Amino acid sequence: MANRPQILTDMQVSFCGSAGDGTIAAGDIFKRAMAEAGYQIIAFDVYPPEIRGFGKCIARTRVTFDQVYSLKPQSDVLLSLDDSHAIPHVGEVRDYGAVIYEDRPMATVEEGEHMSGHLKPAQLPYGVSFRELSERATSGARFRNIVAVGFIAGLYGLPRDLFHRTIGRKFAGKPAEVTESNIAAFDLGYDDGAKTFQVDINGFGPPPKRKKSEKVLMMHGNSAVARGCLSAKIDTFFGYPITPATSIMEILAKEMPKRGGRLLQTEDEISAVAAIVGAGFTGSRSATSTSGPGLALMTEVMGLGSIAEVPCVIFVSQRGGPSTGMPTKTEQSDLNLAVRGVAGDAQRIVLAPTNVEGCFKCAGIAFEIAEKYQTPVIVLLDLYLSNRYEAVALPNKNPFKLDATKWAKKPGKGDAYQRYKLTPDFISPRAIPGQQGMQHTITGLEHNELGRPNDQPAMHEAMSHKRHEKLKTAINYPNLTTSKRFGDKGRVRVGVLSWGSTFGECLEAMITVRKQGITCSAMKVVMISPLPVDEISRFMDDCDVVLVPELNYEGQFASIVMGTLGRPVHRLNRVTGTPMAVNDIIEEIQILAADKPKRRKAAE
Amino acid sequence: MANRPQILTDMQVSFCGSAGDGTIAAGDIFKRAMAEAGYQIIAFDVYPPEIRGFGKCIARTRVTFDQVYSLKPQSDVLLSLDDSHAIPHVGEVRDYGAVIYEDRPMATVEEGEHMSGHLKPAQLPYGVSFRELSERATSGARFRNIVAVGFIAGLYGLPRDLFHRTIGRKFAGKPAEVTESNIAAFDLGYDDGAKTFQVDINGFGPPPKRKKSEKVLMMHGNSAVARGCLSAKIDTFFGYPITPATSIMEILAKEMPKRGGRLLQTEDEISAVAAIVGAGFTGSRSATSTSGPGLALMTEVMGLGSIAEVPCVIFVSQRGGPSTGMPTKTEQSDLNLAVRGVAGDAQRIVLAPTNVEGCFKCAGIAFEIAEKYQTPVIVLLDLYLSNRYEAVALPNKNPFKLDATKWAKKPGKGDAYQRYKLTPDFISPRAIPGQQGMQHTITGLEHNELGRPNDQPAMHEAMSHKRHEKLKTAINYPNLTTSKRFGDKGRVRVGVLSWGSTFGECLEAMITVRKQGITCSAMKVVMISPLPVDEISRFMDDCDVVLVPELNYEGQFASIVMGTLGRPVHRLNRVTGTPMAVNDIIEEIQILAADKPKRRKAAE
Amino acid sequence: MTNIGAPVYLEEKLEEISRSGRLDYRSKSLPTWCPGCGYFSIVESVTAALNRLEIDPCETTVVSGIGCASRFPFFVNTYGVHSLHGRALPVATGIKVAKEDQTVIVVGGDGDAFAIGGAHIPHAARRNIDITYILFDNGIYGLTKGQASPTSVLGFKTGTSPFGNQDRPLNPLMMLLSHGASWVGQAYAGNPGHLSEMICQAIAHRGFSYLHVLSPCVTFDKTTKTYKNLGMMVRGLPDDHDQSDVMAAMHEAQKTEQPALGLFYTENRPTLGDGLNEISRRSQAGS
Amino acid sequence: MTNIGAPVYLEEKLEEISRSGRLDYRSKSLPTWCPGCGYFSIVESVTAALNRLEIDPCETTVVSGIGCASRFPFFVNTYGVHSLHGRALPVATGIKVAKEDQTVIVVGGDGDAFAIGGAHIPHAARRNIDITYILFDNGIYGLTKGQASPTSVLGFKTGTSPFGNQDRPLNPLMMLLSHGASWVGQAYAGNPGHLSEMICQAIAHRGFSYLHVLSPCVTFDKTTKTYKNLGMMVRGLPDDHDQSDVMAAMHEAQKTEQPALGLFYTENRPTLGDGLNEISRRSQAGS
Ligand SMILES: Cc1ncc(C[n+]2csc(CCOP(=O)(O)OP(=O)(O)O)c2C)c(N)n1
Ligand SMILES: Cc1ncc(C[n+]2csc(CCOP(=O)(O)OP(=O)(O)O)c2C)c(N)n1
Ligand code: SF4
Ligand code: SF4
Ligand SMILES: [Mg+2]
Ligand SMILES: [Mg+2]
Repeated sequence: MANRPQILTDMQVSFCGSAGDGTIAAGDIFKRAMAEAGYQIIAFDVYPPEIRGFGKCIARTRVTFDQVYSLKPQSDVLLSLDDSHAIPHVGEVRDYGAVIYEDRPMATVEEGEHMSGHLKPAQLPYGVSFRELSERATSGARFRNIVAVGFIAGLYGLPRDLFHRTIGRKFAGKPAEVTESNIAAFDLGYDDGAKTFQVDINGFGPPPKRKKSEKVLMMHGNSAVARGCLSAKIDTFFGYPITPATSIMEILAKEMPKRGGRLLQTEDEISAVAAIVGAGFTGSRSATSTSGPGLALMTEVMGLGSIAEVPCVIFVSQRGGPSTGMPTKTEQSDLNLAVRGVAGDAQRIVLAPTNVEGCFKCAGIAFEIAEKYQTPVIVLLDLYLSNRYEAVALPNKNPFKLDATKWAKKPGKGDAYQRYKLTPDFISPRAIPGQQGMQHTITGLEHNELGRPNDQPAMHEAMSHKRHEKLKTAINYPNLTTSKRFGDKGRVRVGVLSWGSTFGECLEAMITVRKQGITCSAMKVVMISPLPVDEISRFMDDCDVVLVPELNYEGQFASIVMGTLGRPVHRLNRVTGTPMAVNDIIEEIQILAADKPKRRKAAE
Repeated sequence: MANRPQILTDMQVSFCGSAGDGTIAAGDIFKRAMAEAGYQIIAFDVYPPEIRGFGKCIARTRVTFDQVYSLKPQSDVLLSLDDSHAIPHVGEVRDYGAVIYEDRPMATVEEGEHMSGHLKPAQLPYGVSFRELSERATSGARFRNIVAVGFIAGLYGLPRDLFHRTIGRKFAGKPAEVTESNIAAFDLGYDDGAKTFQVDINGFGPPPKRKKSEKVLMMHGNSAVARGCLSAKIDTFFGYPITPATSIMEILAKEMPKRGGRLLQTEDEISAVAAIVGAGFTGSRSATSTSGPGLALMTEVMGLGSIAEVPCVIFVSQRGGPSTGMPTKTEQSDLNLAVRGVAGDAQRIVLAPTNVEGCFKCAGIAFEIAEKYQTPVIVLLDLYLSNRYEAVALPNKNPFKLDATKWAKKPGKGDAYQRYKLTPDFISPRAIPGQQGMQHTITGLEHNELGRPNDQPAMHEAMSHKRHEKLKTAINYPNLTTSKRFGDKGRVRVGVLSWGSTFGECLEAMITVRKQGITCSAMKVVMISPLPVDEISRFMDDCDVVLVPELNYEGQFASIVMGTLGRPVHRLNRVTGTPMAVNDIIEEIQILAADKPKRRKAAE
Repeated sequence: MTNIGAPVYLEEKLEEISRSGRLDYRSKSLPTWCPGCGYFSIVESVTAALNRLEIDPCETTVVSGIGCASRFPFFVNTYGVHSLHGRALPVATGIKVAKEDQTVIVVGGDGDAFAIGGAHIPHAARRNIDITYILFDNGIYGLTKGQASPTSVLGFKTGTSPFGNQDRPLNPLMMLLSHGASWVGQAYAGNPGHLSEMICQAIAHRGFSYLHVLSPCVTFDKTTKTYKNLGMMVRGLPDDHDQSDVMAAMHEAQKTEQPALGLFYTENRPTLGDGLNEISRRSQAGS
Repeated sequence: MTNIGAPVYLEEKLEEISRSGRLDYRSKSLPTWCPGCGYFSIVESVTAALNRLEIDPCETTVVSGIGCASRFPFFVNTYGVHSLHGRALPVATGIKVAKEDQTVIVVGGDGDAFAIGGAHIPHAARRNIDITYILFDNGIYGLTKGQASPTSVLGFKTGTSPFGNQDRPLNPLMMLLSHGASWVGQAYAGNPGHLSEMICQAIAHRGFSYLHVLSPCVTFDKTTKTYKNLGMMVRGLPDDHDQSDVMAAMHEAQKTEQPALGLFYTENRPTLGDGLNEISRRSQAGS
């Protein structure tokens, strides 16, 4: 009983069922209502790979008072809409947590296939008649999922009208009966939950108050990217659908035309990236979005963007690879391709946000950086981040610069405009079609300052130097945190160096081990290329050992860090297709902390 | 006078002129005659990027008694067919070397534009009337280049009939007058050269005798690749033209049909690589060839080859990058793309031969390895190696295994064939279309042992492990030298770690600095991926400092080594579009050798 | 021909099928398509055709790209390649060039073929490679949950065209005829008898055969290419249609409002394999 | 029309040109093509057309891929993108969508267009994007020194077809007509007067215009599409040819033995820009 909390301030609910059960929809209503109330939210759904079919769906939502960075390894509530899918997940419910299941399933259930037989001793069982309640409310079993949401709300004494509003909004476009049936089902569930034995006796505390200067919105990574684009006043978008990036394009398809922007679905990814290079050449703020397979097709054109020095933005949401791989699973294994997948010496700018708010920021800043440094910029997400919901506080004022270009002056009479002028800051003043007297041709051939083909040694050396030095200066771009250290200052036993969506789990792990007395810091690296070498070096100087947890097999970020700095790190790699377990990181830190300070052959 | 050699045993001749002058043809006759005589040859031509036009051509040939590994930084003879192009190259002629030029140019030459005004004091000038001699022989100026070859042959007292034979063979298909005119022009040049002041008084020594068990042939890297393919009994080839890889395909287009092979020019590089994956699936020995831009397009399909475990071979000849870059210049900058340019965790086998003989071997072995490990194999050349001529001793017996496949047995009744069976050696026994009862579908989705889509964590972990471990075992493939150390044994002051065409220059540099008293070894790495980690580690353990010279800006191989081993190396990078100067490597070794033994911040 | 029957599902015909021997051509994996998807009748027709033509499963390779349609190879018991989005044709080209005696069938969706795979079709057609291409046209991207495809009708609202598709759809039959395909036909998933017959003919044709199959996506298209709409639109080719007249074929292919089912055009000419053999012959003859 | 003149080079016309104002459209880089290459007359005609249509050089962008033909943008004084092999059309699409008021001209070779770039043409045509595509057809890969192209004739011996090309050439005009291009014409580099006229019309057309220009490669094709052969083959379109009849256009396009010069087909229909504007309008109207 010692473990049992008095007031719950951090609740994680998992809905689990098959695709036809409305599992995801139930999770959606729950998280929207809680976000609306003002709580912090992190939520992530897991789908089956088939369109239809009866694969397993899990919708997990964590609701907290203060900001947290990842889902918890253990949920407080597991709600099963289909026991055959949910039984394997019983183990992830904490002691004295609730397991809620159908009491009176339609068909007779085989021995051992009913949830009640699988609960662990300290878990609290709640058998509920979802089907019967649904039928009572609406004369059909279709609303079992809504009954379930109602039951949880009742169980925790959450405000009924909050949910009514959310349900109303969700079905706003539909006939009034739809909303009514849903509310009826919700209420029956609620009543049932409210009158049962209360799981956390003091209930769930009230949400924190908000600042007036921000709008708090619940959204997933892809919608945050779309919002970032809109805030940065994106002009054109060209894309080709691919999981898990498609929703970026689908949101923009709805929103851009309203603001005068133009979006075109192209015939493939090669055309999409070629079109943004064309658009970028004209001064348009242009972007595309894709996943690993599409990025593989884009590498040739991105090389053109680098040498021709054209601003454009590529959003990449990674999924399980290689090849078609695991389209509905998460992974961080397209990093090599993003950073090094290009013919010739063409360094790229690659940004990797670590949470949903970061998706918004990186998306907007990407346009600034692309313009300022005249180069393609990749913003690298993954399925976990693309689909993960968080309550994000957006600034009321647009935080992005709407023009970051260094413009050229019209050349004097008789002088030609030099598109690739060699300058002290390595950036050549720009001109775009329509400007008089500045006509020029950009090219993928090595060229002189005028842009004419030129393959002389000194010219290629000078231009290679320019292109690389230019990007290095991007590390100091004023409006962007390219890396940041958290946790203990000064010398530490273990340093966790992390990127992308996995950083949330690293942060949670770091916080936990510090409580256990291990000195530890975690550094997130947002600019993966060019790498903020100095900051990382200083961080590594402070750490006895450095751990790099990543969701890929090869330790791709670890190799990039070692390849750039020539110093060893420890790899921690998982390829389960799911977010990294915080406990795995904690364990690895504990092992490293217990080990002798000097471990030489660390690189393997 | 001290420097002047008594018998010349190592002669380097450079022909220089514009594209219309027959510069390359002159070099070609010279090197063929000398190879025919039995000398060792290294030759490399530099072309202008335009089809026509009047850009500079240089044809350099080094003729030696014993094997050497690169061109010399200084030529013994510079023959100018166009002074405006050749004057900048006077500096690369050694003291007491010969500079041969047109004595009576057609047009009056401006002050300062005639070669005679640019010679250095110790160089020996030979003004010759190429044009007049050509006109005398053939009543036209077209044969100036042949007169020039004759002059050099006469000057050095080389056998006249040797050249007559070579000329005869070169024009074998043409009308008899063509050969006659060329021989007449040659003879007039020869007579003129023979009666002039002799540059190296004791002439050029006779060639070494040959072993009977080998054929010595002069060929360039691309033709060696084609020969390797033919020896390995290539079945199918699919390709798309691109400089500098096209000649591989053009040679095979002539030779494969004679042997029952099939070659198809596809609509692009994506189709080419997709077709070799299709062909490889059927058990066909199949290959394609391309350069950086084409390789960029191939990355998606190559990822399919990796996960679907299909054998196929991709020859890549690198040129100056990024993007269209410098199509007629050499560079080693597609390494990142070859090794890391793929979506997801898909390691590849990448072989990089270091000389023309190596091109033959790697080409043939690539088919064995692809079959044995069921995976795409990249063989990485560059323009320098593709176009460089060497006299190569080919074994009379075919050195390649014609079947390296681990075949499956027909499954028992009721059992299904498991295409991706997990086995102790990580290789799944193979079956191919046409075999009864072994039907299966290969896929780019993650799959179970049967090849059915499966994205469960344990399956993806097992299959990722299988695919990576399988490749690691390739490092020990019996018939292939994946790395090799040369020079001093045991502890050395400086180690040179090198790959690809640049290794020849590294070897020359290593030999030179050892004569200067610096302990030094050079290691060539032929298998770039997976990296022979143990050998490289041991080598690095022996070296105070390790230098990695490469023809790219970023130090791509250096990063791969550091990224894999977590140990620092020194980079030496050149992006001139030309082979690396041996002197640059020597200088760098000298600096490193003179420095304090421990240099910590070496990685930059 | 105007009397288009209702869709037919496997279950109903199980008895008949197991007697016929067709089941040898079915794999143990059941199709994962949505119930009612037009694709079920295509897999049924392909296995029936292979059975009727007595082609050994091990002598057949089915190649696909990516999409709902492209899941097809998993559901038949032949050799198969589930390749990449848009790349089925070049993979199949490699297979056929390497192993002339395999029966090679390519299947895939409208997006796979005419969007990302568009560069490959003209070349398969002009080379007259001896493979059968069965195109599943549902006018939408099914697998990625409903975006416009190159054959989506004007005005169609989808995830990427929320205000209605503005890009005029391509006319695949016209295109294939203009590329020089040597066998061009059209069928409808809602008319499985005719479909089956066409698939048989297409496989039997020596050279590149292109069969366009209209097939509703019941999940993401509730308004345009539905069974109801297509059923009312399709018709037969005119009785006097001359299958050797390419201009006549184009004339019929123009009428997209009333798609005609049947064989539009066929001709006999040397295949890619014939051409490659000719090259071998010449090379060995010394020229 | 049967009276095709000799090729005309810049030098000869220098006097006339400098008076005309055309030179403002020429860059300071002289073409690097082989002397006698058909491409010289195309650059001359394009500058003349821009001059005649009074389009400001700074309001024009010329986009190309890679190849001899694709060197073109360096030789004119407009904005230009010398992009990648096969990618000129999608780059141009980006430019036009982003900046509707630019005059966008795409140039490139037969390989660039119909081999590696083949996926893009149908979509530019069906969307009716308002750009002009001038295709330089020499039936060979020039820049890579002579390999077969998708328009190489049967039997042509090249570096990659040493025993004679066995792949039937594509028929670009048929293809473009089948894709729904709204302006399709053909010209010949050896008839610069007519070429110039056609380029003018193509640029003036509102929508996607495709001009196929037959142009000899004097260096790598000494036997098939030479000035001599082409000069004897080309003819005019019949006097009564109806430019609004797509079937008539196809009928003429079939006669590849006697390529017709002139405007095969033209229609007026909404452009891609019109469609995008319509979407904006609807979205702002709230549906
Ligand atoms: C390179 C690449 N781009 C995009 C995708 C995502 N994708 C998978 S299937 C598909 C379209 C499917 O449409 P269609 O070909 O018509 O087949 P259907 O699903 O309708 O049968 C797309 C865009 C992918 N897998 N690979
Ligand atoms: C991706 C890629 N593949 C191949 C090449 C090599 N390449 C350059 S131009 C060309 C073909 C040129 O032929 P065409 O388009 O007909 O133009 P032409 O030179 O005849 O004017 C090829 C294959 C390339 N630059 N990029
Ligand atoms: S989504 Fe459409 S095409 Fe895909 S299986 Fe379902 S009904 Fe068929
Ligand atoms: S190679 Fe042919 S196409 Fe290229 S410039 Fe020369 S003549 Fe013209
Ligand atoms: Mg479809
Ligand atoms: Mg061409």
